Amino acid sequence: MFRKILVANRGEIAVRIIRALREMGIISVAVYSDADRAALHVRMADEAEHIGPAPSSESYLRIDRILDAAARHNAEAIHPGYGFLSENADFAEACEAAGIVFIGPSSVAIRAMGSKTAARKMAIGIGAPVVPGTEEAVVDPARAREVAREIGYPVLLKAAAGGGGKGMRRVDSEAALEGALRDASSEAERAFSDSAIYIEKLVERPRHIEIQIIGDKSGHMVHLGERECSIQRRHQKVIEECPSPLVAAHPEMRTAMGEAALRIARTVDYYNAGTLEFLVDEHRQFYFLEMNTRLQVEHPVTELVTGYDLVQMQIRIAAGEPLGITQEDVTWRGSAIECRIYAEDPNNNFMPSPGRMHHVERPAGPGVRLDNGIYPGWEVPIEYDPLLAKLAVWSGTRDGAIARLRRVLGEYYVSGIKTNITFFRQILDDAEFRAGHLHTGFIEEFFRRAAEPVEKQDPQYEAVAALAAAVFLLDRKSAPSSNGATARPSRWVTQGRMESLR
Amino acid sequence: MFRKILVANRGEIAVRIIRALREMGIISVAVYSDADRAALHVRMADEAEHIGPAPSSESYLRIDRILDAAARHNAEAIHPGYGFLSENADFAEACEAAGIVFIGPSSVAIRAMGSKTAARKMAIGIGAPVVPGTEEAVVDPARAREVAREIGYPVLLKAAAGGGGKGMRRVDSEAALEGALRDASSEAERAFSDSAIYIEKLVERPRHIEIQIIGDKSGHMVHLGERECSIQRRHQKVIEECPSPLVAAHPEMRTAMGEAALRIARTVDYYNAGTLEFLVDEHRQFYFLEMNTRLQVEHPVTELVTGYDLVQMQIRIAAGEPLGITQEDVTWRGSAIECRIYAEDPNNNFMPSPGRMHHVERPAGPGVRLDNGIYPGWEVPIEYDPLLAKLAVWSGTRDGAIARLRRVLGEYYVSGIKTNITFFRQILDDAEFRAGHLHTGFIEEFFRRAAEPVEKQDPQYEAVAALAAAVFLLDRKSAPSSNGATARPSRWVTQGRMESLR
Amino acid sequence: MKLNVSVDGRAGDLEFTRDGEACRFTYSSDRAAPQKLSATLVEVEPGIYSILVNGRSYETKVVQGADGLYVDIAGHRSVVEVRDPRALSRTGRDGLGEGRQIVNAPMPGKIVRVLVAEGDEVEAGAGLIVVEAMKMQNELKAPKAGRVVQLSARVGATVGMGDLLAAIE
Amino acid sequence: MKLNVSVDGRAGDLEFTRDGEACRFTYSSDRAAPQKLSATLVEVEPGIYSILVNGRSYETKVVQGADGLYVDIAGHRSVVEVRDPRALSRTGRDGLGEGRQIVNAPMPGKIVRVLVAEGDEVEAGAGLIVVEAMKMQNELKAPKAGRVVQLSARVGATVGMGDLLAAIE
Repeated sequence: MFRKILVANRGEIAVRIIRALREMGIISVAVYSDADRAALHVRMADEAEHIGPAPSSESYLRIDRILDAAARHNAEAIHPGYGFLSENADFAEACEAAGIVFIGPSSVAIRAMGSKTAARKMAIGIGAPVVPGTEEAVVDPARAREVAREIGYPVLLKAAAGGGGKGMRRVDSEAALEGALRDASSEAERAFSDSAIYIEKLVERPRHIEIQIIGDKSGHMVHLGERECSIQRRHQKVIEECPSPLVAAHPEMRTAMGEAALRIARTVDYYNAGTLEFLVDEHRQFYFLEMNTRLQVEHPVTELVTGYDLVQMQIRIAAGEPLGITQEDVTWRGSAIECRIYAEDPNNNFMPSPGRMHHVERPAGPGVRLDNGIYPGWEVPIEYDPLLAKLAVWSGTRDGAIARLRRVLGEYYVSGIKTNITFFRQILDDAEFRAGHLHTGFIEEFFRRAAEPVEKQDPQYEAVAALAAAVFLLDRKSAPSSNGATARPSRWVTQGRMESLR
Repeated sequence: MFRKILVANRGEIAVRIIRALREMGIISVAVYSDADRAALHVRMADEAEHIGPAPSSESYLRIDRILDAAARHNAEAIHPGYGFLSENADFAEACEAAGIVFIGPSSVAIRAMGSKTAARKMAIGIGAPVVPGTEEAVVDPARAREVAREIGYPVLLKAAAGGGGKGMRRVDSEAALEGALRDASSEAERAFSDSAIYIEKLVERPRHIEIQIIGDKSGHMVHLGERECSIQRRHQKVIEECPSPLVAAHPEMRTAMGEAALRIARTVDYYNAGTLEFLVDEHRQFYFLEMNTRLQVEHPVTELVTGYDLVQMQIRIAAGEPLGITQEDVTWRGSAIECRIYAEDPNNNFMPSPGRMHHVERPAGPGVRLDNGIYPGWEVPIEYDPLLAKLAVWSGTRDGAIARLRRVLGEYYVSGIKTNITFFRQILDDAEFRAGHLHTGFIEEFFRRAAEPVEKQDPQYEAVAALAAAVFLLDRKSAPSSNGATARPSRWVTQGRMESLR
Repeated sequence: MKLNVSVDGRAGDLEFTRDGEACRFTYSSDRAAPQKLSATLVEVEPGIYSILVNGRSYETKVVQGADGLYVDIAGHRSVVEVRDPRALSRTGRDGLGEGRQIVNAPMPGKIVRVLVAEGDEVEAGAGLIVVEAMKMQNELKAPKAGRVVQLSARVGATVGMGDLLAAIE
Repeated sequence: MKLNVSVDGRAGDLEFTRDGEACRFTYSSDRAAPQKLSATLVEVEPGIYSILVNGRSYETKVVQGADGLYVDIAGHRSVVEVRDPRALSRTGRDGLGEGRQIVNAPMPGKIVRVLVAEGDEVEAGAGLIVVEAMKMQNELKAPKAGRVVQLSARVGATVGMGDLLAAIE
């Protein structure tokens, strides 16, 4: 087993990997940019190395600096987490060349699956169903118009190297195409240093269901079942579950999708952890979308239901150990749901809300798992994803999990910045969500549905809120007028003035 | 199902019950003494009622005041938690009389099992093995001497109404008997308002293994397997596991003890949750000790391994719902270990260390469960048990759970008061513990074994600690001399003086 | 103590007295009839109050937000402004130039594109500036039709929340 | 900056300079040879320092304890005293009366029994007073053989940590 491993990432996933390393008795090395000297992953690691300025292109995406750090600390392996260099074949290759083990699949497999277009070809090759679209990247706007016209609107623009909704745009009409293409490719360029975009047919009201697989270097591979990630905003997952309510009602789907996933993975002699994403339409037909050749953000729900520790398995496999389990060993118990806690304002189109958090109260009690990347006093940097933490729950049933998640979201409190915590509670109360009627357009529809949130609110809230606010100001010996002042004059100030004129 | 339930307890267990009620959509009513107005259970409950001064005899043990509170808030049921009135048959009876559901067994069953001597008789009656000792309480010192002489030293004094090691004393010689008897009965009087003490043969190096049972009001009952609670200090459990390493190695024991437990419980038509405690000697013979007719402090390890929520089951059963599971449905997955975090000083005979905690850092990440009763700024009252929280972990294997528990204890930090957190890490590193060689005298032996803790410590710790301390003092602009001053003059001050004389 | 208050934009009157943990208070607003209430109030953690009002327990969290005090009770947030009537006179006039509309940075970030030039005529909703933060690009649109009379945004510049980027008249 | 320090009772010398996050320091003690070290130090939370010393990360937690500063690193606690040599003169004389031994309350609690009377002769280790806290009774024993010359403990009284309960001479 390895003596020391470098974690080439930041935030909650770096922390989660460091925790796994500590449990395995392996020394952890963190890397950090100028913006992250005081970040939690640096505080928790055994060792740490500075790798450059805040922009990820100058730090977390710099292969040379990360390999230097690994060499300086004599790290024997590198865990890339997700995002950043995790799906960069050149990085995996550079590690291999430097004699450092890359914790993930071979660079060959990454390259083969790294481009969505190539992955599609491969899937088509073995007869796996895919969504109609271009086989290669489209740069020229004129060509894009052509393609889109023949596929028919609405279409979806996607970064070939993409993931997490970066460089992704829905386009409903030709008029919007060029602007969307420009934004998408520049976003892709920034996120993945690769601006290639391709175009595909947009499946209406699809579910996003993915299959987790894991295999060792001698070809033993199993699937750990599905995750449903249909609840998305800006094409990015925010709530994930295992099992999928649809699959729970139709167990044969797990077997079918699991086998399809393993077949596709085998075409590239895949090893270590990977995820195959599928779209599922309203007739329960599934279409292969892409393969993520790395650990998935939402891996905790699979861990909670199967009982396996994916990160520790990844490390053991990378060290050459056998997988040690067969498909028959894998069982699924109960139901897990995860929320991605972001520093953002759900009521303002999920606008990022960076800043310093003053107070953080964490949920506890039965069935809670918190993968956190923050602490009280930490300031969320503007340079990176605003993911603060992942909050997951487990319970014997999906209803139990929903009730538990509601409870723990109520206990979770982060002051000083806006978060989507309250927003999640509203979704959990939604009848459609409770019924398991999910699709990737769920949130947009939810906002239309819940335009006027009918809160049956305790009438005393208003009085108590007023009292607490008054006491807060008086105890802090600060003039209410200044504290009460607002950026722009509120309806209330106007009222106040009028009253004072009487 | 109930609309509103009163929680007749405080601290972490009150919080844990309130969490269950919230998940079930039931309104929670907390009760509190003068010492607990700002306690976490009052903060978290939907409603709260003051029930008297700090001493529990004037508040949490006052049946009349608790029933008044229940009436004032229209609570339909009462959950007693553990300790306090949880095993008080008069209380259960009073609830029944007041038309309030007592969440637990019938008052008849409590009374039958409440006195250890009566319970012994019952077990003997159905041929279950018990430890030799008195069948009735002993008050008169002379009679005690007699009994002890015929049983033979060492003997154990136990509060008939007791639990949690309160009013319990090991006596090795006649000389120590009278003093021990006096202390034990006065402690028992205080803790249970019942000074009755009885005497039994002390089994050397026994394991404490208990069986969790749960049944509904129509007689359906199952056991949820064992918990090993052999790691004790002052006769009080501090580490509990499921499964027991001994039973894991000898699975037939789980069946045998489980069946014995169910047979004993059936003699009193038991329903709701209960625990039957056994001593297991070095030949794997088990002896029935006593039955706890309530929820057990260490119930979380059973929940983690079986996947059931015992508190929610208790409430559903109390509401008259069927158990809904059969013995065949019960499965055990992986391994769970719990530590009881106390405000105490392990290096000073576990002396309680009450006081205000300034900073609290909670562990997170995979496989952690924290049942907490505290928060930063909370002052541990001197009137009650110094249990701050229960920290439990789950993993696929016992080794994995030990590694995980080490990790999370490292993340857990409570400043301002002494705790046993570091002590637990030392025990987890102990070869005997890792090998699963457990017995109730483990901690005493551990201290003898680990007289000189051989820490292979980072040589830089000393330098870094000195630097941090200096920066702390300077940044707070406080004269080092005063801050460095000590209660009594340390060896160092003397050295300092000598140096200054040179 | 008598205070003018607004909760989520609704004006209300709060009158209260304190004696240690004990509080007596009356609150009335256009949608809440005056209610005399007595409570015990403890600040259990900085900005966090445990408030018991006739048997009900309210864990109340208060923090200074951009547009007033954010008060969280059971996961429900109210924005509260408090003003001492006697202080009303002290209010400055913070009206905006009527015809002119300001475009502020909605968040800290980096300006990646400026789509207009000073003096341009723009339609309401036309894209003006693209700000990127946390790898997400947000196009700021014209609040009204008119001329860009001011444009302080420069490509590549880092801006703070609320910074003035442009003005339309 | 030059300071006399003691870590877990061992004397040492600390010399250091600070420039923002950057620190250069030398530490030497009877069991640690002088080592010149450079570090970056950030107080990430009150009393919690993230200290990086040539590539190693030390999460260091400091709090004022009864007998010095408690410094926690990776779950290991050291008790540290810091003294500025120039301040040495300021130390008062805090010796104890030689023959007399004090019995302090080891914790806050309630006195439930007093087993001796003023003037009694007691053996070393004899039980003097029983204090109860958190439902646990702790018998305080005589630190030495001698006469009880002072006895301030009264049954039923509540005492604070360190309160003087008795003196033996």
